[in-house]
Amino acid sequence: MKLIIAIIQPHRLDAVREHLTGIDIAGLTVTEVRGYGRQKGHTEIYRGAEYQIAFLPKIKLEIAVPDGRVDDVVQAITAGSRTGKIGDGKIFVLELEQALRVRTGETGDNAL
Amino acid sequence: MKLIIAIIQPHRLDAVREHLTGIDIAGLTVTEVRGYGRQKGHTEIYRGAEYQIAFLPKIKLEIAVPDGRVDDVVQAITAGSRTGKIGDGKIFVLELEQALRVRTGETGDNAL
Amino acid sequence: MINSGDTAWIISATALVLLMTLPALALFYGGLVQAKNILSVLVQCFAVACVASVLWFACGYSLAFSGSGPWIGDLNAALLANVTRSAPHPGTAIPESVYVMFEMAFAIITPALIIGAYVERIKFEAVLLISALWLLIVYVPVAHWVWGGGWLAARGVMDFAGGIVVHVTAGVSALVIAAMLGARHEFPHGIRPPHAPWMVMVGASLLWVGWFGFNAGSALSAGGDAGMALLATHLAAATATLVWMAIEWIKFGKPSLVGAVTGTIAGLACITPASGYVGPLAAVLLGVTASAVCFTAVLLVKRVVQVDDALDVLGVHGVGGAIGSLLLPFLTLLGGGVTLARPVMAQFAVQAIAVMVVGAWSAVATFAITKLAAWTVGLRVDLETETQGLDFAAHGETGYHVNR
Amino acid sequence: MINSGDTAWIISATALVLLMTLPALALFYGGLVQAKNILSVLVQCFAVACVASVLWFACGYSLAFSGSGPWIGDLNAALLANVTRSAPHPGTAIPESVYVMFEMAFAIITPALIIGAYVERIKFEAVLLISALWLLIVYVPVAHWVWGGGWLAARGVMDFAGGIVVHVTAGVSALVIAAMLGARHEFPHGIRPPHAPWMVMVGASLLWVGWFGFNAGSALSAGGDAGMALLATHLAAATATLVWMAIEWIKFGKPSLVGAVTGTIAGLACITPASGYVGPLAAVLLGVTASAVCFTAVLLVKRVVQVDDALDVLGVHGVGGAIGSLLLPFLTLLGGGVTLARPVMAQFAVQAIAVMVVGAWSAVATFAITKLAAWTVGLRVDLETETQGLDFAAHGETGYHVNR
Repeated sequence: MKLIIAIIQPHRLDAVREHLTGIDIAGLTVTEVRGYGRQKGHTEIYRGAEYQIAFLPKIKLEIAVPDGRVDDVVQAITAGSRTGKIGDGKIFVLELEQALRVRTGETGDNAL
Repeated sequence: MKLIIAIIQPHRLDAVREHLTGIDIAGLTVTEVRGYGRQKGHTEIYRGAEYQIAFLPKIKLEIAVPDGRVDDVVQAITAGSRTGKIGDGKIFVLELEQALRVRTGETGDNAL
Repeated sequence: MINSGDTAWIISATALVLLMTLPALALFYGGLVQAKNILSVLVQCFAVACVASVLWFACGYSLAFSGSGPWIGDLNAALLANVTRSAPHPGTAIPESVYVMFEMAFAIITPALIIGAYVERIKFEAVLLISALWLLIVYVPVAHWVWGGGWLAARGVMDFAGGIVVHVTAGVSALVIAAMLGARHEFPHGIRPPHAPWMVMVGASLLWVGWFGFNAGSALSAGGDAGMALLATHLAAATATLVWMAIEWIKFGKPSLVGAVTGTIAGLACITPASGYVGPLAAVLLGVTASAVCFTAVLLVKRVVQVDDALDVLGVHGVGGAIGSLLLPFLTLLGGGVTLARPVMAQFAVQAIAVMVVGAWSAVATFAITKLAAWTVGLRVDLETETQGLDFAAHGETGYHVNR
Repeated sequence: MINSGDTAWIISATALVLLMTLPALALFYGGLVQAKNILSVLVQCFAVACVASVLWFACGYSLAFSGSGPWIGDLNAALLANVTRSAPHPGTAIPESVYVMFEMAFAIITPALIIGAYVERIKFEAVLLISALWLLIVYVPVAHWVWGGGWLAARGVMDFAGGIVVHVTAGVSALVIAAMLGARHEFPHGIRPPHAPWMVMVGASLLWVGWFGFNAGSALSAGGDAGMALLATHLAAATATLVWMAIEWIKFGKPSLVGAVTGTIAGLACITPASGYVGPLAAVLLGVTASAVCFTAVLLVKRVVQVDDALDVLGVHGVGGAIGSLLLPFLTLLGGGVTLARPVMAQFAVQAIAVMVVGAWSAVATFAITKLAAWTVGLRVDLETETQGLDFAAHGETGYHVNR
């Protein structure tokens, strides 16, 4: 199993979710995060003073999938989140050792 | 590649970011989290009633780096976040299997 | 004869008193609860205000202020049928319509004060039923006894703006409802802190401003009595705030915002019955007393009586209103006060009887009303609803959608 | 003779002026600071309001408005002992008690304005000590000079509602305290943006509404002077808002909310001294001037003087009040203005002397007061407290418990 972590633009979340449900991925976790990458933040001006906002709002998605579905999911996230501009985000894939569904006690791929 | 996860004091974030940009680490994700460790929370008193605040505000950093940069990054985070008091935080290092930049499709170290 | 100056002030005062409930009290209480229950508190304040208004129109005003029986008024002014455009309210130079509205704003805030006792666990049906019955069975008779020519008025009780009629009734009833409803399931050790102390401060500030209408408006005219009530009200509030802050600083090591503004409200409740009768020095002394006594009362209710009067309605409002009512005969003797109609101890006796009888009636009647509510609509939400918060469970809404 | 219409309006105006501090100014300032310091700003506003009130009762009112010496009043009205229920304030038709309270609301907001200079780093003990001494040593004498029959009144200075007494004193003193306290440790490049611009707007809106009481109430009667002051006040605020917005749009490419409402306050401060003396066209011109000059002043303080007057008390209030005071003789010549008692340049000379002497006295006295505070209770919190925020460190509370 793999844990896929994606950092995307907040306004692409709905599109990504549609692509994921389109390939029958039904479970994901969303976190409001702030990111700092090649997209360097922005400046806000209040009463003539400039404030550097280094970190911009981003969405972090976490999706656990069986090994065979990693490529599908990465493609779906990419399709939903790419705008071609700086700040589109990144996708990371980590090894996932075990998974368990709390209600039933199922483990492994069955728990995903 | 490795995924470095650090839990730090919120008010040390700017210092940590400065140390990281100082060693040319340009991408990180920040999440507002709450932590519970050896630093046991605090008590707030409202109208004579004591409220135990078990979880204190913390910042979680996530940084994906090539294998060779792990030590640098850990040192930079430590330098930026250490105050010597209980609650300074922790740093974790995980194996990262794959990384992909959404905009360009680059993968591996090039995507970091 | 209608006096336009008096009328201008009492219309303005009415606006200030409505502001005390909507939004002042709602914010004061709303900031003190958890984020998952903020909307339920606001909707309770709104609903209670509207229920009280309609009942006031239907028969509340008439039963309180029409007719002069010792126990209750009559129904001659039911549906406000006899309120004409031009006739002044007897004994004043303001139109009857303005008097009806000014008193309506009092009938709104008094049951709304009780909300502080039962937040975070009560069924909304119970809020509506208890508030409606309470207005008719507790507030209306007591308003008649004290202000409408009833038996306490005949004995010469002094309650300028509602220390007895508003604060003692609400405070005692709050404790009874809280006791019968039972504590929130985390009480006392797992209770969460106020979710928005800044909101509590905004509510307290608007209450303070609105209280100028409450107390100085109770003169029912724009002159020296209103002016002195205004001055006394403000000085009691300011003093009580500083004293509560000092007590916390000494006792807990830090003066808190929530504590400071709680002192403000204690001072305001305490000066309410005395405001038009005493001078500036008396107001300052009453402010000191208010915070010292109410601070202790709040701790006693929580730690000794162990009733979850969640937002301290008895400790702050009930006790504040009672001590102001009891001390006022003595305080008139200081500079700027009115001349008593009888010896000071005789007046004190009248005040004590009024506080005790009104307190007892509030307790007994509220017990009966709450029992009735328990048998009919039920009092409490279930544990799961309580844990998830009333906002979504009871009202289908979420207080904060801040992150998009 | 008490006039009920005048009394009705001044009681209402008093409520509006209290609203300007609690909660308007508190929200205006509270939204501009970081989330970790919001409660400290609110508690500072509350505490300063209460300290000023009690001192006003004790001796402040008496020293400002009782007796007619050139420099300071007397103590005949200390503890407000001689305030009776029925006597009007000399020269007005409102009760003395109402005049005391109306002026008290001014004595509350003036030291509270200074809070904007020292937020996010000052010790709460220093706030209390400096505010108390400042009220007695700066505000009270200046109020006596200008409004209480002192030497500037004798020279015929014109300050309708406090451009000199309120805004120049507070603005100059703010800069002195900010300079002596030192900048916040992140100043100038690491400062965080306002944590809640919406709260700044709510505060500014309530300030605008409250300012109707401040300026139109300063007529001390309900008639033509109050009406023209009301009209001028509003027009200056509206114009200044649009001008500040236009300046930002041109200079930074975007018109911001915080900028717009800062323009509002600059316009209101600027019209304050002139409000009862000028007509509508003058008010609009003053609104234009206010934003143009104050916008520049704010930038100068930050970039050239480099003092961390955190929320721009000098740039917005001090400069606004000064230019309004200096321009008002010329503006009375336009339609709707009063007739000057002396040639326009002679009046300008009086105004200039008043602004300069009051500014100088504010600076010198505030310097001494702040030195005294530094030697006794200390001025600044330590760096760790500043970094973690004053809310928990100084008051034991947290502003937002939304996600818990």
